[in-house]
Amino acid sequence: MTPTTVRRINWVGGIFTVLTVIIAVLWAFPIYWGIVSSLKPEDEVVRPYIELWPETLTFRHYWFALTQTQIGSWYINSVVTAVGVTVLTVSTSLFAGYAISQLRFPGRTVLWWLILASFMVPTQVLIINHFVLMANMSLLNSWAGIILPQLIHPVIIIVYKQFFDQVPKDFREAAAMDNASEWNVLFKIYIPMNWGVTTALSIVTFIWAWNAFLWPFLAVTRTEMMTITVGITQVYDAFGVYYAQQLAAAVLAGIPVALAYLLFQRKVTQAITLSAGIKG
Amino acid sequence: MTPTTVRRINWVGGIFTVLTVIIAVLWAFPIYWGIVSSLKPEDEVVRPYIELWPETLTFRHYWFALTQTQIGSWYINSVVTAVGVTVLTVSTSLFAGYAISQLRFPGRTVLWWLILASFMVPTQVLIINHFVLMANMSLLNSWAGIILPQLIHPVIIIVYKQFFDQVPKDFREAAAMDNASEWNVLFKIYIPMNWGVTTALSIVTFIWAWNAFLWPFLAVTRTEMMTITVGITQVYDAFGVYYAQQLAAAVLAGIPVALAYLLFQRKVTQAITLSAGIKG
Amino acid sequence: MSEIRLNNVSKSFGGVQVIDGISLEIGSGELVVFLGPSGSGKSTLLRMIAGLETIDGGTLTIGGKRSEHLAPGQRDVAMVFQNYALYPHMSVRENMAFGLKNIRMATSEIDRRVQDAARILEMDALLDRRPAQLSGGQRQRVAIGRAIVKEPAAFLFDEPLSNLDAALRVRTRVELAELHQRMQSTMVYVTHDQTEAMTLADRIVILNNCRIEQIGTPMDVYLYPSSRFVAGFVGSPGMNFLKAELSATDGKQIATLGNGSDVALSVDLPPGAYELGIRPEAVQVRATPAATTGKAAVVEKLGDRTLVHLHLDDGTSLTALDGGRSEVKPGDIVHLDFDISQLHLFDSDGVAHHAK
Amino acid sequence: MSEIRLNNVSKSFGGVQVIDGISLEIGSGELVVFLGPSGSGKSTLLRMIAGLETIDGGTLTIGGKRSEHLAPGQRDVAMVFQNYALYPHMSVRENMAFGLKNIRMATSEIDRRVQDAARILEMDALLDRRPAQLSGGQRQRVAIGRAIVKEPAAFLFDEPLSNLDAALRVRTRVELAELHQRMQSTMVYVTHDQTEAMTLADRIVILNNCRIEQIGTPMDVYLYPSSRFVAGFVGSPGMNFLKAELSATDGKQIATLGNGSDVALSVDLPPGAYELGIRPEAVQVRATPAATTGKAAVVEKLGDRTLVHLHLDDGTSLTALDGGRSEVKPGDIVHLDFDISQLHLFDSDGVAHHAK
Repeated sequence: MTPTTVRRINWVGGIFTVLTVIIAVLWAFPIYWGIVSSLKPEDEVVRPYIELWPETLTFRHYWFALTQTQIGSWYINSVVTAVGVTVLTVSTSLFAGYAISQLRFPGRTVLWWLILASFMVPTQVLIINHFVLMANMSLLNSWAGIILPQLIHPVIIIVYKQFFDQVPKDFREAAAMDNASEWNVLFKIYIPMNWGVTTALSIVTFIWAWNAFLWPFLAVTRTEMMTITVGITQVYDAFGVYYAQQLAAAVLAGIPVALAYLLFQRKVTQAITLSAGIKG
Repeated sequence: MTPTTVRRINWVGGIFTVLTVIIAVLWAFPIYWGIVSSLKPEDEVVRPYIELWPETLTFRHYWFALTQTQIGSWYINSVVTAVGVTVLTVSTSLFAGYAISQLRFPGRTVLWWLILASFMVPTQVLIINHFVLMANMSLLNSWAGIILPQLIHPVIIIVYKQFFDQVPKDFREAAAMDNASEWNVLFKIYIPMNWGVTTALSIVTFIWAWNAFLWPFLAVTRTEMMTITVGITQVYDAFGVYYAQQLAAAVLAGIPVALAYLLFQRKVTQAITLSAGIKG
Repeated sequence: MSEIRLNNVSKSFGGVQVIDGISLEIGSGELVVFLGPSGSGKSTLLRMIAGLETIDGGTLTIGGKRSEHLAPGQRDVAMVFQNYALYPHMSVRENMAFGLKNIRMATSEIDRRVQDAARILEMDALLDRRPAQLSGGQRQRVAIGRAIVKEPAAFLFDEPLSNLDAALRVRTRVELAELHQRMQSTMVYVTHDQTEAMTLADRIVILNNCRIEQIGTPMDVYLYPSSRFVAGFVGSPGMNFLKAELSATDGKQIATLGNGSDVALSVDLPPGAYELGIRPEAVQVRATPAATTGKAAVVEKLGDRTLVHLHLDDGTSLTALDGGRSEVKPGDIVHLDFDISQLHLFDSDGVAHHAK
Repeated sequence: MSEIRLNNVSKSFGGVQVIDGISLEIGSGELVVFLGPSGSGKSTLLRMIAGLETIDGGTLTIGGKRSEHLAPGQRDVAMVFQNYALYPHMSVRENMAFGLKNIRMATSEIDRRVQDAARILEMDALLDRRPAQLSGGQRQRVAIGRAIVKEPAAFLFDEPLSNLDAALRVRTRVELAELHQRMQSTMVYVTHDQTEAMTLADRIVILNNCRIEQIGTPMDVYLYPSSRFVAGFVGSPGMNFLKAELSATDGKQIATLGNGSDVALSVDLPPGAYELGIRPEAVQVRATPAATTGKAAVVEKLGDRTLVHLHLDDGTSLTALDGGRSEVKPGDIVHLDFDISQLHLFDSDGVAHHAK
C-alpha cells in the first residue's frame, strides 16, 4: 500500500525548477562571497565590482584576528553567556509552558496573552529599557548583564505549551489513576515524552544566544568582556575599516555554530523545523 | 461527553501560581516602565533608582517627536518598506514552499537543506555582505536597499511547506481525477485551503518588517530616508541623549503595530502560534 | 466486597445536566456494560466512577467505601483507556510497574505482580519492549495488564476494542469474556457497540440522553426492550418498525399495517395508532401466500444467512432474515409471515408493549 | 462499452513487486469488489486503474480504449476516495462542478448534471453547504455525486464506507446496492470488509500477497473457497479449522479429528494429514449424543443467533452457531454434529478440496 503519487514533471515543473535554482544561487551567494572576500587582500575587496575569486589568496586576516585581538576572551564570554542563556531560558520556559498548558490557576489566560503579546513589543523599546535597568543595577560589562535581558524567549514557552497540549489527556488521566503526583507527571511523563523538543530547543537557543549581537553590543563596552560577535566588530576599530579582516573574524565567529550544525545536524534541523511549526 | 479532567490545584499548583505571577510581573514591567518614563521629565528618568510613577506628568516628549522630527517621512518609509517586504516575501515563499512540498524536481532536497541551513548563518556575516553588495549596487539610502536584504525569511517557506505537506494527498489526487492543471491545484486548492496561513504570515511579516532595526539602520544614512524604528534613534542626535524623548518616540513607533495587534487580534495570535508551531 | 453502588449521582458541565440522578448497583464479580450512542453520558458515568470527573451530587460506594471525594488513585479501581495510554518512553514492564512504584510498593512484590499478570495475559516475551514495538492487540493486552497488577476492586473499560480491526475485535471480545470468567472480578465496560454489549455483559445498562433507558440481561434487553429507543439500538440488523392501527374485532386484536394487511396479536392496549416492531428473524419468507407480500429491493447474502430488504405496497421498508442459501432475488415479490410471539407495539411516547 | 480489461499488469515500488502480472476482465455494468487484507495490493490495483499509480508492465483498457499511459483525468473513470477528499473551501455544488469546469464544459450542462446527481442522491437541499456543515453520511453522498456528474465509464470506490459508524455503514451499503441496480454502471470497489464484499459484489476478486487468490460470485467464494486463505478470510464468524487425519476404510473415507472422533466424508484425496474446515453454521449443537462432544467456553448471545465457542477434549477450539434462544451455558458439555455436505479439506499447500 506504499503510496507514490504520479507526479508529472511537466513544463510547470520545469519553470519551478529554473526558478528554484535561481533562488538557491541567490541564497548561497552571500555566504560564498563572504568566505572568498575574507581570503582577499583588503584592496581587492573594496573594488567597485564583484570578483568571484581572489586574485591574490591570503590568510593574513585570519592570522591577524587570531593573534592581534582578544579572540580567546571573546570565545569564553560567548560560551558562558550562550550556555547561561540556554540553560536558564529552556528550564524556565519548560515550567512556564507546563503550567500554562496543564494547570488551571487564576491568571492563567492573562499570563498566556502576555506571553503572546510580548512578541509584539518593538525590540528597541525593550533594549532601551534593558539598558537603563541594567545600568541602574550596575550589571553592564558583566556576564549577568549580557545574560539576563536575553532570557525573554516567549517562542520557547509557546513551543513547550504546544507540545504539552498535544500530549493526549489520556496520559495525564492514566497517571492520575496511577497515583502519580504533579511532579511525577511532569518529570516522569511529560518531559521524557518530549525529550526531542528539549534537545532541539536547547540547541537552537544556544545558536541564537551565540549569534546575538545587538544587546551584547550595547551592554558591553570593555573589550575583554565582549562576546565574539561583538568583538569581531572591534577588529576594525584599531586600524580603521577593513572589510576583509572583519569577514575573516566573522567566519571565525561562525565556526562553533557551523560545527554544532555539522555535529547535531539532525537535531538542529529538527529544532528549526520545530520552531517553524513542523513536528519532529 | 465534554471532557473536563479533574485538575487538582494542590500545593504544587500553588507554587506554580506564585512563580508565574512573578514571571508575569517581570515580563510586563519593562513595557509599563517604558511608557511611564516617556511621561516623565528628563531629569526624573536618569535618577539612579526606580520610580513607578512620574512626580511630574509631561507630554512634551511626544510633542517634540511629532513636531521637531521628520516622523511623517519615517512613517511613509516604514509603510512602503514593510508592505514591500511583506508582499514580496510571502508571495515568493508561497511558490517556493509549494514547489518543495509538492513537486519532484532535481535539486529539491539540496534546496530544502539550503533553506534550513540559511537559519544558521550568523546575522553579522550576512549584514556585512549585504552592506557591501548594496553599496556596490548603489542601493543604500533607497527603499529597494532597505527591502531587498530583508526578503530572506526561510521560516515562511518552511511554514508554507509544512502546511502544504499537511494537505492530505487525497486532495491532490482528487484534483488529478478532476483534470486540474498544476496551476489550478495551487491556486484553486492549496492556496484557498490555506488562506488562514497566508493572512497570518502576512501580518506577522509586516510586524517583523516594521520592527526591523539593524539593517535599516545600516542601509540608511540620510534622515529623510529612515524608517521610523531608525528615525527614533535619531531623536537624541540633535540634542544629546534624552531617554524620555527616545521612549516617547519608541511608543509612537509602536502604535501602528499595537493598532494592527488590536484590529487583527485573533489573526495575529494565530500567526504567532503558527510560526511557533501551533496550528491555527 | 467489591461491588459498586451509585446513589442518585448527578453531574453538569457548564449548566448542562449530563448525568441526572442515576442510581445503580453493580454486584461483586459482575460484568456490567454501559451501552449507548455517543453523547448518552455512558463515558461520563464511567469517568465519574474512576474519579476523572467530579461527582456533583449523590454518593458513590466502591467495595463498601464512600469514594466520591477520593482522588482517582485512591478509589481502588483500574481503568483501561480507549487509546490504551501506554507511556511510550517506558517498557511494558515499566508501564505496568509505574502505578505500583508511585505507592512505594516493595520491588519484589511489584516484580511478582508483573510476572503474574504477564503470565495470565501470555505476554512474558513482551515485557522489555516499548509500546511502539507492539501490535494493536498486544498494546490492548498491556493496558489490561497494567490494570491487573493493581489488583483493584473493579476494572473500568472505556471502549477498549474500538481501536482494533474487525477480526481482532471479535477475537479479543472472546478473550475478554474468558478473562472475566477466570478472574471473576467486577468490571464496568463502556461501549457504543451493541454486539459487544450483548456478548460480554452479565447485565446491560442502556443510556440515552443522560439517563438510563433500561437495565437487564442481554436477552432481556433484546427480547423485551422497554422502549422504542432500546428496540432500535439493540440488535443488528435492526428491528423493523411499521406504522400500525390497532383495533379489536370479535374480542380478537388486529393490527392493520400501512399496506392493508392484518396481523392478529394479543396485547392489553386500547385501539389506536402504534408502531409495530418486529425483528428481521421474526419475518419469515414463504413460498406460498402468507400474511402479506413485499417486493425485494436489495438482497444481501452474508453466507450463513441472507438479509432481504423489502418494500411493502405502501412503500414501507422491511428487512427479513432468510437462510444462507436463500433464493430471493432483487425484484422478486415474496410472501411474508410474522412470528406473532415476537411482536412489539410502541405507543406515541415510545413505551414498549410486548405481544403475549 | 464500459468494460475494464487488465492484461498482465504489474507494478513494483523500489524493487519490490507489489502487483505481479494480474489479468482481469470487468464486464460493463458489473460491480466487482477487490477484497483482501491490508498490504494485499487491492488499493494499488484500483489506483493503477485510476491512473494514480503508474503501470509498470501490461495493458489497461477502459471502455475499449488503451489507457495505461493516460493521465488520471483522461481515463473516463471517477473515483470516490476513502476520506471523500471534498474540497473544504468549496460548496457542494462547486465540489461537484470543479472537474467539469476544468474541461471547460458549458455552464448550463454543468448545472443540469449537478441537479440530476443531486436528485438521484436526494441531496438538493445540501448543494450550497460546505463539506464541514455535512454529516459523515452526507459527505459520502457528495463524494459519490462528484463522481456521478462526470458520467464516467466506470466508478472506482476506495473503501468508501470505512469512515462511517457501524449503523450508518449498514444503511449506506444498502443504498449503494440500490444505486448500482438503478444506474447499471461499471463499478470497482475496494474493501477489506468481507461483509461489504459479500453483500455488494456481483463478483469478488480476493487478493492476497499481491496476487489473485480467487475470483467468483459471493456465494461461490463462501461455499467453495479455493484456498485456506479465502476460507479463513470470508465469512464472519470465521470458518473452523481442525487438524484431521484422512483414511479409507471399507471404501469409505474417514477424517479422524484430534480428539479421536471420526467424521465420514466423500472426497477424492489420498490418505494423510489435512486441515478440516467447517463453518460455524454447519456445526450443529445437539441435545443427544452425536459425532463428537466439546465443552462450551464462551457463549455469545447475539440475539437472533448464538455463537458457542467450544474446546474439544484435545484443546482444539471450535465455534458453533446456535439459535437466538440457545440454552448452552459456559462450562456445559455439548454434543456436536457436522453437516458433512459443508466440509472442506485443505492440504499442506493450502489448496481446498470440497466434500461432495
